[in-house]
Amino acid sequence: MFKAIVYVTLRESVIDPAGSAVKTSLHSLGHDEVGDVRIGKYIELEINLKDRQAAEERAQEMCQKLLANPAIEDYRYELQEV
Amino acid sequence: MFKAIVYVTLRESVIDPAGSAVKTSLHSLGHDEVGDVRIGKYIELEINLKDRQAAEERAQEMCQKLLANPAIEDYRYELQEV
Amino acid sequence: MQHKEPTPQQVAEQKLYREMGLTDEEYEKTIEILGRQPNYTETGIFSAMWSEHCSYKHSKPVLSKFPTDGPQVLQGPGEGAGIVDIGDNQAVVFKMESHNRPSAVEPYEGAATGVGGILRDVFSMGARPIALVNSLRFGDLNSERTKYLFEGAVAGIAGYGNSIGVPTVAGEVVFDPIYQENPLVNAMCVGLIDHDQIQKGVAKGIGNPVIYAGAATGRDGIHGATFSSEQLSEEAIAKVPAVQAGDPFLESMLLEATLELINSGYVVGIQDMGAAGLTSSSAEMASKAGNGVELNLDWVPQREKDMSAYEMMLSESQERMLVVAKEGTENEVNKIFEKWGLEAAVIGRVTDDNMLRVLHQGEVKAEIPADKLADDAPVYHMSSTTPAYYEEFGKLDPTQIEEATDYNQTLRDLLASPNIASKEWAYSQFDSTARSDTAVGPGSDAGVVVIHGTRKAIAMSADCNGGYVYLDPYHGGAIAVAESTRNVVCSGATPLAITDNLNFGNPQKPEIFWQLEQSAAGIGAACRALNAPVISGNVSLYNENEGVAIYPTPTIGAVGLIQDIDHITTQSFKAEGDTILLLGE
Amino acid sequence: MNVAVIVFPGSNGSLEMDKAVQDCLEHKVDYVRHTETDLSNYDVILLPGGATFGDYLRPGAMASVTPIMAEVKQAAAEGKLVLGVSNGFQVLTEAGLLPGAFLQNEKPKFRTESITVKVDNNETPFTLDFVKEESIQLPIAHGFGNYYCEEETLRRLEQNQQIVFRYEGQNPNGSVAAIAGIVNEAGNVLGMMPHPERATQDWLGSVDGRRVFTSILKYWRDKNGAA
Ligand SMILES: Nc1ncnc2c1ncn2[C@@H]1O[C@H](COP(=O)(O)OP(=O)(O)O)[C@@H](O)[C@H]1O
Repeated sequence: MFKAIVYVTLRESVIDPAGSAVKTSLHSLGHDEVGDVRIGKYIELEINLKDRQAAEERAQEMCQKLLANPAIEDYRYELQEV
Repeated sequence: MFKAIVYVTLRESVIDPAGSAVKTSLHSLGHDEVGDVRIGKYIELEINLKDRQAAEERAQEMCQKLLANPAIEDYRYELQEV
Repeated sequence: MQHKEPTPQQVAEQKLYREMGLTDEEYEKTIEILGRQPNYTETGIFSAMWSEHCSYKHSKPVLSKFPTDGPQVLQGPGEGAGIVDIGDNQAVVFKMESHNRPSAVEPYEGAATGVGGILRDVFSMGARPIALVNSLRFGDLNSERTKYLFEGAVAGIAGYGNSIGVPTVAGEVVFDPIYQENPLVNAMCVGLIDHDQIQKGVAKGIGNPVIYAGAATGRDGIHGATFSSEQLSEEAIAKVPAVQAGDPFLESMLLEATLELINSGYVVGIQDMGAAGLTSSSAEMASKAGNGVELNLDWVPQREKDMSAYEMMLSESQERMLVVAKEGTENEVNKIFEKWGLEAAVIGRVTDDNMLRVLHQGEVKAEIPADKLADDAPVYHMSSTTPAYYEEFGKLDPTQIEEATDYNQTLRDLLASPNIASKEWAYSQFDSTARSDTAVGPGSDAGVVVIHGTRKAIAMSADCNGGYVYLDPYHGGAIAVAESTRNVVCSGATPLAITDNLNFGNPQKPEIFWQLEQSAAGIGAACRALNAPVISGNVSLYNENEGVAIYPTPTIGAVGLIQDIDHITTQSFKAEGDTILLLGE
Repeated sequence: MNVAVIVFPGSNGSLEMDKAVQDCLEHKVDYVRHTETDLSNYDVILLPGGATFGDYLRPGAMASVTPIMAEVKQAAAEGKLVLGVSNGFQVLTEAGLLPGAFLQNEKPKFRTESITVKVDNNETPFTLDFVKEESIQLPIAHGFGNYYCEEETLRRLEQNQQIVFRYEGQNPNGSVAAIAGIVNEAGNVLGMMPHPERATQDWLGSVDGRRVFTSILKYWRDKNGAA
């Protein structure tokens, strides 16, 4: 059994409206120390497979097919044995 | 200068509609190996402060006040010097 | 791990029932009904069913004074929502609900699940929701907290309603410091139904299966019903493990499945699991049919591990329905839910012994006469006293009020008030054009949606001026009805009926009860005068903070019928040279 | 002309499409669920608005990987007309039938409004009944309408006249080049964020949307002889 942790982030060239809005709110709360804010996704998936290699492949596939949109997003993932 | 990476996740007792929908979708794509899916946020913030202790405090404060909603979410963060 | 539950003796000795919201007398009454001390689960069940939210124990005597009849009324108060005839075998179904407490804790989810709940009330009657309306009260808009709550609630209403595809076509927003700690989030839904599709929440037919459908049960919102009937204290907030969160996607599947199911003819009764979830839906359905229900909680779809009977019976997990189907149709019913990607399970049967019996892990966890539980809640006739402030104001001599010196400035001040300024910031976030039937969206007097395939349209509006009601509850209540129906009339409609949400302080205080009584009398009088009976509604009491109550705010939702779309009128001046007339005094 | 309206879970705009086709063309539509695997009978395929799969993860993402989408791609390749509105547009980009992707609105809130749209290209099968550069009035209702694509893609879209509709005056969501609607290179797949199907009656505030549907019928008639 593995747990895959997938990080999906907007590509650098892509603006992040939610991130900018959070930045503005933080400034208005007095957090002037805050510079850029970027909001991505943190996805935890249970993968019921014994073999790390297989789990790796499946995770990769899920990211490409569904979890991230290559037109705007990057992804990376970690596998933890559980 | 620091970069704070904030992980915001739904508390365990709170339903995660997005996670369940993604799980169902992955299953129908043939990813039967997938168990539970939980989707959280991965927030990167620039903090323009020199002192780690101060940056730490500010990050903590931002999480409590805005970035996470204590009624339904948990958070943790890491500080990286940049 | 099973939790160690207090024994019946401990419940009695340590007066644990008080924590759940039962008074000593009420607890005594449960012993009388059962002929023994209730166990922990039973105590929880009684306290939920006898909360104000489910039993209306303080407001029943007041509500009974509303006119509820009329030739147009097909279903008055008592079911999930009221129903009014609009001719041609069609009817409109509507109701208003509050989600004040949850919205004060978590505004997004609180408001979102408020919308989800009122939608279920309407579609569990067999109606397709065609419009949403809301009525919001928040504190001083200059406070950060108010901004957070208001923005969250608006986003939550949008998040849920837009996702389901039901347009939000009208509403109101008022800011006043009196609502600072007790914001009000009232949501109203209007649905459309053919007469022959009307469903009731009854558990008829001995042996018929009781089917659970929708989201799996978790520990969310346990004791929400009692919580929402208590004053909001720090403890109360801590007592709730987590506020309920909503899943509008699941709800839209549940909506389609429910309507398909009702169409199929397999259903005998159906009810939304709202406040006090499984408890109130099963007890009410059994009691209405004069039957009993036996539930086996082992079969309830569960989202969390090791849930106790107490937790399952009181969970307020959202997006769930309880269905009583004809015996032998279990598979067909299941197929319909499956088609919509929903979980469904037979969790019990209708019985002839009048009992709500709850089994869990081979043990009987509760056994209570269903009718006593649902209908024998204590009813309190509270004493009422005219408040001192009212007497005081009565002495006021209006001629002594200083006249404004600079009318231009006064006008500017008025226009700058957030209460008069445009509410577009809020309503532009609501999808008001979904379903493609909206003739008039937010921004005019009433929202108007056309009944597709006919020339008819339905107008609706929600209104209340809490300040007026505070100053003079009787006339303030009447004014709320007049305003709401006037908005409907100005749009070209004849008022059909109203729904209401009575938001008040602690009714155990005679001054508050007086407000409730007086305003209800005013509402009733106005309804009679306007031939607009009350066909549904909701009560939200204990809206107090540190002993200070909100303004009495009986929100009125009026619905009217426009016979021909050519008669739809809107607020704006249309063309240069048009004549302007002033009607009334 | 056989018209299919694709119904994904959460496609609550399917009824709107149905009504628009009935009202504008007096044509019936068939609802085709996301699990089906045959669209060969249809000439026109409509992807309605709504919130497919709750708009979770990314709007349109989960719908784009359902079985029916293989058929939609096939139909598009055969030159059949495919129209995606609002969430349907998002499904088309997620499925790769149209380039680009959607971000949250620049002001990250849902927004409902009647807006002015300019018809940039009136030579597509969906815009024959419009005049070039004509300004029309259509409602929008979306939270993720901020169209994004790389510069290179934008250049190609401009060159090939694939930009069909642009927001005029104020850009309601921050879309690149004020893009409100685009077609694929072949011109038979249109995605648009504003809702033509919600602008089909005077009492809805605009009838400009009707001409998207009448254009489709006109194109089909020209191509197939009579009705
Ligand atoms: N929360 C809301 N949701 C939807 N529409 C709203 C909301 N608040 C105000 N509106 C709309 O804005 C318009 C003006 O509201 P309001 O200021 O209460 O007007 P009035 O006092 O004339 O009834 C109405 O059309 C109303 O429906």
